[in-house]
Amino acid sequence: MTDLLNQLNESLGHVNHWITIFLILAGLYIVVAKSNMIKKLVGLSIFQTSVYLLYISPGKIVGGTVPIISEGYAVYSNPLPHVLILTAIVVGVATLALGLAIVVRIKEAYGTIEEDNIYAQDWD
Amino acid sequence: MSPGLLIVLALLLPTIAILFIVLSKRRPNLREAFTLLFASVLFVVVCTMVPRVIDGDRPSIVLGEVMSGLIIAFEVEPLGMLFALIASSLWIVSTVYSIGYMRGNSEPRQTPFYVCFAMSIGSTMGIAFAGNLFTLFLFYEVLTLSTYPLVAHKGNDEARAGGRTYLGVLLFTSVVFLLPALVVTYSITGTLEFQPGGIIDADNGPVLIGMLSVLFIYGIGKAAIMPAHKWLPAAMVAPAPVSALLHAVAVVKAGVFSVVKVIVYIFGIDVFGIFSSTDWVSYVAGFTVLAASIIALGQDNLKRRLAYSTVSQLAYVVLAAAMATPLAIMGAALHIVSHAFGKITLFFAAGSIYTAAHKTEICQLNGIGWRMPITMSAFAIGAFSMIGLPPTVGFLGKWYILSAAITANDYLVLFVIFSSTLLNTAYFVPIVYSAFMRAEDVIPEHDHGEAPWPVVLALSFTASASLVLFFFPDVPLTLAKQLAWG
Amino acid sequence: MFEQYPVIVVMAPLLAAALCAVVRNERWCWILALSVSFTSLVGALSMLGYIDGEAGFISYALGGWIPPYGIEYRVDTLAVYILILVSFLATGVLFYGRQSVRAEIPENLQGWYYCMYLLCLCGLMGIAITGDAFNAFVFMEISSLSMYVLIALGRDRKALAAAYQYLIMGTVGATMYVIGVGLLYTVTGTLNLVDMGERLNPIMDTRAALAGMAFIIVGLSLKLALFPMHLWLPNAYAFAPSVTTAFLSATATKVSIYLLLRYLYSVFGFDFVANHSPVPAVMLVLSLLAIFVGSFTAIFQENVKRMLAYSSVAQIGYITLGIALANGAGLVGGLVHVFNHALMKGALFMLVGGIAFQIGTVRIEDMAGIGRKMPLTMLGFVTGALCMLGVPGTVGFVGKWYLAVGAIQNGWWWLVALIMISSLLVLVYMGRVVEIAYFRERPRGAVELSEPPKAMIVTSWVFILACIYFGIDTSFTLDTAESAVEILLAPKP
Amino acid sequence: MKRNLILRVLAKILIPTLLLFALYVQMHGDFGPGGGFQAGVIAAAGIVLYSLIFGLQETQKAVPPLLVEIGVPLGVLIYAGVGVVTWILGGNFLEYGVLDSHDSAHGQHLGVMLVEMGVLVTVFSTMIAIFYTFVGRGR
Amino acid sequence: MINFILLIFLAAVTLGIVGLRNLFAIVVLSGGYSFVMATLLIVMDAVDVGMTEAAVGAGVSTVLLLSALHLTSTETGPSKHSNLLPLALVILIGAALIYGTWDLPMYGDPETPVHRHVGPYYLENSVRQTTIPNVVTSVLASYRGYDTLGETAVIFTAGIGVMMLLRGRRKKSDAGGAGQGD
Repeated sequence: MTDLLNQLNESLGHVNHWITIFLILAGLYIVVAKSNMIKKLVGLSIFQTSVYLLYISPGKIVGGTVPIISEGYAVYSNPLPHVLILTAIVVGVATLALGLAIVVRIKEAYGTIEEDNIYAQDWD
Repeated sequence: MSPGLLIVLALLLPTIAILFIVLSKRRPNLREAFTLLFASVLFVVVCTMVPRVIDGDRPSIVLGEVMSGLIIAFEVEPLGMLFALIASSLWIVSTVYSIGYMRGNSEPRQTPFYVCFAMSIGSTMGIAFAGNLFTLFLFYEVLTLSTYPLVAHKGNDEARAGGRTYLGVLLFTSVVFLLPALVVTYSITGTLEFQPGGIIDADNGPVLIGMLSVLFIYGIGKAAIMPAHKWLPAAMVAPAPVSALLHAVAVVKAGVFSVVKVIVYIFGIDVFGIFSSTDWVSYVAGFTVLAASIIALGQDNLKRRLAYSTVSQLAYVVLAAAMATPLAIMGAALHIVSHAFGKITLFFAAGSIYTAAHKTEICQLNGIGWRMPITMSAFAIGAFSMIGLPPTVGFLGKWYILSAAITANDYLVLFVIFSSTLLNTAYFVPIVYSAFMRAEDVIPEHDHGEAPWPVVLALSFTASASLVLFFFPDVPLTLAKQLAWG
Repeated sequence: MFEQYPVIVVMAPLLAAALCAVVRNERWCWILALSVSFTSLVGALSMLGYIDGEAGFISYALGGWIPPYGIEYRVDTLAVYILILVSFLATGVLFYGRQSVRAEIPENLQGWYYCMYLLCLCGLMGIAITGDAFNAFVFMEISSLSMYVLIALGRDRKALAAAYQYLIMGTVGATMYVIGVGLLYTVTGTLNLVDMGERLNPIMDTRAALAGMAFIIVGLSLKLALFPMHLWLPNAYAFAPSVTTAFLSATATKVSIYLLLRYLYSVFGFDFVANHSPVPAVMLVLSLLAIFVGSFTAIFQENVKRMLAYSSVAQIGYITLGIALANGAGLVGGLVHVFNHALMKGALFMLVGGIAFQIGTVRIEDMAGIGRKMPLTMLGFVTGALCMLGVPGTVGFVGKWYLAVGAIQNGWWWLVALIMISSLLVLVYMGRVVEIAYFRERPRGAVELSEPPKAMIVTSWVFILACIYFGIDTSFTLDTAESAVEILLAPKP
Repeated sequence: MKRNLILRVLAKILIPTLLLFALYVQMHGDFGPGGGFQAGVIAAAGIVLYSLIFGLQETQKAVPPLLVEIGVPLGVLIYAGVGVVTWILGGNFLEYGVLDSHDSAHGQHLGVMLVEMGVLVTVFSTMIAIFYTFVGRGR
Repeated sequence: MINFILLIFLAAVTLGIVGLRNLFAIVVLSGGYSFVMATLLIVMDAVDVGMTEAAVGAGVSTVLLLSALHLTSTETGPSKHSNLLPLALVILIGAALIYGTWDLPMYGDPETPVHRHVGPYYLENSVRQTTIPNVVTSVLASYRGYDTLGETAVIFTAGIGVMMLLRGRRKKSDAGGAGQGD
């Protein structure tokens, strides 16, 4: 049963990548195309979050298990990507917090958080 | 005192002068005294080098290496010696002159004026003694930058526009042509040293050498080969002493000087002579000579006419240098000398007229000769020297160029010389004639005589110099010979 | 003790930053910041001495775990060159900036301002010194986040918009970098740059490696404001507080350039990048665009800081041009220009900061006639302008010369011409400011002016003089750059 | 909201549990999933919940802002401090092995616990600080 | 298999976020996104990461976003400029990514460099060298402890930064002073 799943998984290997890529692009698209500053930030965090998959999925070993050493298990997934992504998540949320703070200030200074209107106000 | 130190001293003196000038800015007399003092000391220092150089010794000093191959080094060779002599001697004279002029016209901001003046003399020394292209380029740029304030000195719109053209043209040419020329020369020869016989050997082929000649001739915008001459008339907004020293001597001579140096010590006259790909130089130069003279003919503003005559006379030197025969090179060197003395006299005269009579146009000059006899006779001498009549030093230069042209039976040059001589006569003699022979058409409201005495003193000195040098040309001649035949 | 220098130069700022956050007293924070950045400078310099003497590089195993299992600090000539540059400018700007900070930053935030400044310094140093791909990302984020704050503190509300713009573009860039590192990690299994380089060597032409390279280059180009990814830079520099601008303009982009060079030559390998990849061609086009578009836009600026910012875009173009030339001379030119441009721009922005301090604005129009009111400042500005112009005997000349020589080596005559012409554009926009400052009269009833505070003038002039000094005695910059280039071009094992 | 008994009681039960769980996550991080960061976030979540129900003043009485502001850099100081200590003890920066002269593995463990503590402090205080700031800006 | 389904979920949620105009809904969705992502990560054996993602993405981020919304506005205006250029850019990058990931090792393949080179070292030595069975923790705090220090510094930066931005001047920052003149 499991190896059947695994075969399916393998065949889906590329598809997984593609969906991941789709997520990344969707996030990026929000960042580039949308004008609302908060929505941009949401897009940004989706963009970042999706990248995590790019790291985690190669770290997975079929039949492997959580990288916590204990009797009865021989195969573990690679812990290194997990560590990197932990760091990345933290960086992501830090960026989000800072971005939101700036947006709040912008709202106070300009009365709007639509990029278009802001540039309309200050830059021709 | 070792020759190397002498060179350094020659470079330092103007700099120290700046210091003293600034310190004594509150006390004009003291300030100008300092300028005079340092000018004369500089002249003495330069003179002490002359016998050495004539004995065939080449004082030199290396100050350090900026980058691999780009060395700041100085070496005194005949032409540089000659140039330094002219510049330093004329600095004294023109200082005397400026004292009279600046006070006579109560010009503003005199201290900056003297400072920049000293600075530009310093850089001129640097150019004269430069031992390699890089050093020459360095001081060439410094000269441009330090003369810009002098040109824009008046500060009104006209002066600012003039200054912009001046800076624009000179920097553009030097950065877009001269600097690449350096880069190319460096990358094909690995050095920028001035060496007798040149450093570029003929097997670089006509194309490359022709291209280099373009980069150099137009890179040295101070030589004012058309169409790069635009800056020279523009610079005439400057006060007369500036036009006199800088645009009859220091700056323009720095230009032709560099051209001659490049042809003699970078290309080497043999290499430059071989290929027909460098002939264009003589064509353009010849054209400039005639065209400039014709334009000069049309100018009524005295200083502008002088400016265009300068353009044509500079092209003369380039023309001679481009013939690339020893005789011609000698002619070029001598012409540099003669033109320096002649033209500065003319500018002095123009300034003196402006100071005394506030006249700038030629048509106003009828009969002025009897009010200012010394000025106008000096003007006459200068004019004759320009035309090349004996007994003025102008004759020597022309004579050698002429004989060079004859021996090389180069008919183009012959034609240019003859017709330009006629043109010179045509645009100088009438001035002298009307100044003495015509009667004043209007009696000026304020009855003026000569300009202040320092002015008169200065211009009579330069005028007589152009006579004296005709009878005692030993020093210039020997130096020029050494330059041409090594 | 000495072995610890690599970590000291990075950790000292971090610890000091934490202390600043506790202390919060403007005076003490300033003293702390100044002394610490000076310490880093000393550390960096002494490492330079060590490297010249000994093995050629220092490898420091953080946590005592031998690379590639632990994070490695790898200090070679190139790294130390950047470390010196960053810490030197940080120190100089701090010494310069106290009054300016007092004037431009709200009272209760000044202590924290220095805290942020130190964090930024820490981040930049960390990027320059680390030998680990992901560690570089972490410190990149430290520096970036602190930069966003440092910029957003500008007095003008435009500063906020600029900071937001920078935050978005910067984060996108960083994430692209992470994607690239991820791809490279998947095919090599390591994060240590040296190790990665060795393992990539055989498989450099695989798709994953190529894509990884592409993403890293794009991500870093966003960070270093390579045209057309420079959009964040002008506003960020123009509206940030003077001190921020002076510091960032001189250091931030330079460090990203350093990282890019590291990847291009130490990881991907010079031979591959130069001969089997489109990088030089693309770089060439973008650099030239950067140079000309940047300079032309600079000509039409009303705001002198914005003008200088656009000129920075152009100058970065010169540096990347060195990469595009892909030969020894070109790279040396680029690297030397990294240092020299930092000096020039630092000095110029300091002087402009001084002007802003006095006349309260940075509009070029408002600078009319200040030439006589603040002669020292403007004289410095003129000298700086001459450096930018590349007059021989100034730092500006050195880089240009090498770039030109490099271009000739490739036989690109036209490029020489372009380089020279572009340098004249500097004359146009700088000349405009100078003319207004000297030949325009100060408007009637304008406030009486004097020179800015001594500390500002002195420091700016130290930098200006440095611009002259390093233009005449180029031994330090050139030797370092040349040996750095040797390291970069050394064939990989 | 303030007089809603059920919520208050629920909170009284829930919040301590959350904090305990945070503590568990912190301590158990070496054996199971978790560590300073997660613990910090969870604990912060507890405080946030508290303030949602009992209001900001109450919360700031319990967790004074000044303390929080000190906490933010404190964690970094702890973490980097450990590094400095290891280096004073003659190891490299963050080489925990030297913390225990006899058994480097044990030293490692100790070091990890310490730095996780640092992470906890910074994360917790930062989260609270940011929360306070945002909410404080509103009124 | 499972993760395939989860990925489809994620895609759907993302599309929703792209389309929606109401920020409140967007924030809630992004919270949901994080939850699904967390599950996915746990499926891939990344328990710690999953846990963190849940706590941060679904917890902290959401709280932050909501409090920001409370301070700004909850509706996005219509975006004026065309979406063609962004689309083109995004597609370009997508192409690069697909190109790059094409010959990446299959999902879960144990023979990849990732599983040969550095990773195993930790798995083999963690317990012996640090007595810590949770290798993620030991790598995080010890082998790559320096990264974690940096990460703490990042949080620190963000914390101070937010406080600087929002505790400073209140309300309208004067549009004057340095930087005037565009």
